[in-house]
Amino acid sequence: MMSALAAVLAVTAVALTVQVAALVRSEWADPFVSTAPQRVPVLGGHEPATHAWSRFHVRYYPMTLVFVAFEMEMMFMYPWAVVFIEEGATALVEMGMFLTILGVGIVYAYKERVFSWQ
Amino acid sequence: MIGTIDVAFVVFSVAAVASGCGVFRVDSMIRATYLLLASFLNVGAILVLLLAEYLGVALLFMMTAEMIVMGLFMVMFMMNPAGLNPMNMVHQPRFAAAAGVVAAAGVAVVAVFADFPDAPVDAESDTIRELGIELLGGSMLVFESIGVTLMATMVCSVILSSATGRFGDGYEGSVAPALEPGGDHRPADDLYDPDAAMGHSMHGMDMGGMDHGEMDHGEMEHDS
Amino acid sequence: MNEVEQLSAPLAIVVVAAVLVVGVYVSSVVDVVAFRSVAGQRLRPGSAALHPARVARRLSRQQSVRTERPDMILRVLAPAAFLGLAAAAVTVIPLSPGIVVADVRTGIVLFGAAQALAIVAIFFHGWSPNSPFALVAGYRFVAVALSYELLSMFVLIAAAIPAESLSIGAIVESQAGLWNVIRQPLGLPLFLIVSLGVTFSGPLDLLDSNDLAGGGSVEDSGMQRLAWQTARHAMRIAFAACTAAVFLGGWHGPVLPGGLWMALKTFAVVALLGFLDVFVARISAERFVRLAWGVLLPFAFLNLLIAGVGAL
Amino acid sequence: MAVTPVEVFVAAGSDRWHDVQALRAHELVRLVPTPRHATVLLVAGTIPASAREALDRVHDQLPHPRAVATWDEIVAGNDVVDAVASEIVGCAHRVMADPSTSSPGRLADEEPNDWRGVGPFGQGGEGMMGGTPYGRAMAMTADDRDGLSLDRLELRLGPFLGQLPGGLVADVALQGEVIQSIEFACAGSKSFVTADRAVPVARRLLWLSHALHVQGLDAFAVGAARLARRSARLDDDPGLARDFASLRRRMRWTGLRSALRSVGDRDGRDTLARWSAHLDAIAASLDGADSRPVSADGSMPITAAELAEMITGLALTDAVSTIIGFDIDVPAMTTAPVEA
Repeated sequence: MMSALAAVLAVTAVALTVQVAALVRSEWADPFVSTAPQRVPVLGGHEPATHAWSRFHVRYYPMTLVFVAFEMEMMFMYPWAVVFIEEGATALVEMGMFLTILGVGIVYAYKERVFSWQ
Repeated sequence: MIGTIDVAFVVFSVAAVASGCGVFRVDSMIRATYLLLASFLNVGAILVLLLAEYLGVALLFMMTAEMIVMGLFMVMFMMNPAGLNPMNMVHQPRFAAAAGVVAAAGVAVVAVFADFPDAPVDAESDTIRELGIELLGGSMLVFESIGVTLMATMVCSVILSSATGRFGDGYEGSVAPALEPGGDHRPADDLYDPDAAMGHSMHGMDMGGMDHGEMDHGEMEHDS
Repeated sequence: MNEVEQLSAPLAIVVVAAVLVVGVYVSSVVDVVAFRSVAGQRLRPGSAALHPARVARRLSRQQSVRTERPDMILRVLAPAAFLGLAAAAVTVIPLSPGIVVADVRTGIVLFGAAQALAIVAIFFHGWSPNSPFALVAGYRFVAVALSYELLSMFVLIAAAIPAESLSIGAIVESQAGLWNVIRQPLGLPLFLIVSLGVTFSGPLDLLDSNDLAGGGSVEDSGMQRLAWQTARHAMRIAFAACTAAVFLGGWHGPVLPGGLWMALKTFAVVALLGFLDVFVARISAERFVRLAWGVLLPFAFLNLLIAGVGAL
Repeated sequence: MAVTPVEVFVAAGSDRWHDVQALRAHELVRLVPTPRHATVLLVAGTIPASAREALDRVHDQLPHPRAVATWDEIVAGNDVVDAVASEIVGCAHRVMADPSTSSPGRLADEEPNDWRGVGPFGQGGEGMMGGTPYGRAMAMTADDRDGLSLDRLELRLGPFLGQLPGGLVADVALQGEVIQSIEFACAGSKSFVTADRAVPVARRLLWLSHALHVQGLDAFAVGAARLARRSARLDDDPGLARDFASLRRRMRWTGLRSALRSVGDRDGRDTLARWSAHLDAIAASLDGADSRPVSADGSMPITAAELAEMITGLALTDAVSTIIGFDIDVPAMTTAPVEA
């Protein structure tokens, strides 16, 4: 198990490093320097008055909260799937109940138009 | 004798602590959020080293999703979210440092003096399966009540956060809370802060920004 | 069950590198072929085959323009992490009988974690240039991503039920008799939607899209653009391979050797994703979020029920 | 010779903007949505003095090596699109062979605000939100319809933007991705109408080509541009109506209808209805072989103020779809004084 996960880590690290190296090298070796007008963000010709980074109004923020609550439940589903065949109908009924309870929450959220932009 | 696992443990631990410290050193909310995530990822790796494979990998998964959501709110509600002007991310530093030292000392005492059960896990045992059987058997009631709790969480978060709903605008018919306990409710107009809004929108395209710059720096410190 | 031998780390790196280099190249050629055939332009096989190499050569010599006060660390990290996560996702997928780069018991959880971290990498790509269009694109991608994330988890969990394991190798084994595409018919279309989302293509082309002048890539030029496109194609390969393994029986198949079957099935999914990218119009993020929670999530529940009842 | 298409960013005045879309049909040229992706900047049509600085900025935004081609300076033979395409390919090859000939920057290399060494941290900012850190101010809050006072990005979009008609300039205030206010600033005139007058079918097909590009259907945009080029040739092309019908049939399978439905509703008509009106007008004109100019029955004329009112409160993407749904005529740019 450890060696498998070590392989995952090694592969990820190598891919990441190769890409970082390529990008850093191109930054350094770039014969052209970005001038001030060149650096202006693309808006079709005009300059922005301000930096783009700002307190960005996330129009779907209630959805993210429902997502966090719903996603927690997934952690129980993975072990459940593994023992499903072993436990048979018990597993089906228990998870059915669990998901029905959560489903009520989703239906409520949908009814309250949480998934539309605020 | 020091094995690969021990080396890996030290590396991940140091990385977890270092990125945890980084959270309070950087100015950008996005960097702070994802340094916290980096810290969690290293903790997940440590859990895997402790043979809690499922728990460790699941931690990566869960914490990533959670930190994405946290990042959205951090940027939305914090002034200067990208840290273009340097700022102090630490709130009540002396008290925080003292609390941190006490907590760390407590954990260290437990780690050194507690009598831990000696029940090594067999690396080949199928912990996921055992977890599933426990979930559907002995801990069934706990599992189902978590379902109810999560549903309550969803309903509450919707009630508290959603500005619109089945019955229209969430502010319709609302009254603003009183300014002091037992006082009168303020009129519904107070839900918005028209003065603040007017003041800002008057800047228009020229974005003076100077009067905001005069705000007391100390007042604007935030914790993260 | 086949005996799976763990590859050593250097060999693992070589295998994944080979899969990704070939895969990314083929996926880029598929894009050219899909575009030209849908556009009704003449297809010249030689030209299409050399197209990615020519583009790479040109972009590697182009200037990488810096924007005003970008977050340079995140700007470099975004494509690098995206590629790294694609590579991580490939490791847990069995490539042929007995060969999986890393036979992790928590395969689908690890795959899901890579997918979740990919959202972070993509958000960095939108955030880091400090440019309005890129910022808007990055944020709306997160809305879409959080919505397809649940679908992905449900669909993979349903596939784990008959396998009695979270390892993708075991999921492939469990399809010896009947493939999941028949056993759980809703799984494949839902997972294809997820794949389109992760590679922001076709109907979910909400990141690097034309309506925002290139969206998250609006400020990318030269090596930056090349790196991002490479990572995107690598992610497409990872998801195509996962689709092939989880729904299309992986290396199961008559006559031909298992590895070849896996390659063929992966290629078929890559081609399908490439054509959908060209052929389907973008829908708005808000519509997709409503669709995902209101329609697709109930379908994912139903898929789980079908999988469960079928396994009893 | 098998080559990859040259990536071109178009900076077109409103008088040439439709014509330029015909380049989408050309195999050796690819119109890209942002100057950062382009090797060649194609300048086309009349650029008024008021847009001169914007043009120079877009020019400077192209990465090196870069070249400039000017549509109106190209001596065309039979087919202007072919002539322009070969000029573009030619200058792209020249500049890539010798990057030292890359077109130099036009605007002075000056920061928007002096920031180096200014302020307590030397980055030009002061306090939390003040000053001009790294040359620009920070966005400030403004009230929003849902009561959250969050930052407002005030942007001037256009006149040379891939997704909007050439010459269209819009002052937009964004909170999140939702448009809080928008004002169209077509130099001089405050109102414009959509092309409700009779226009040649080729122009409508060119509109379609661009509109398909914006909706993410670049391959279909090639097909529409090719039909436009065929219809612009004088000789009668009997297969044109059939090929257009075939393109329209294939468009039905792209999910475009569900993407456009109920976007930009006004008087019971949405963007899908406007598209249908355009497509019907094209089909009608191609069927009746002699009446080439088409009047867009059903596509209502609209003023800038009305359009602005329509798209206030929409997400940016829906706003772009709505604007594109009208085949907007941006005449003001060409009526403004032209720089010699």
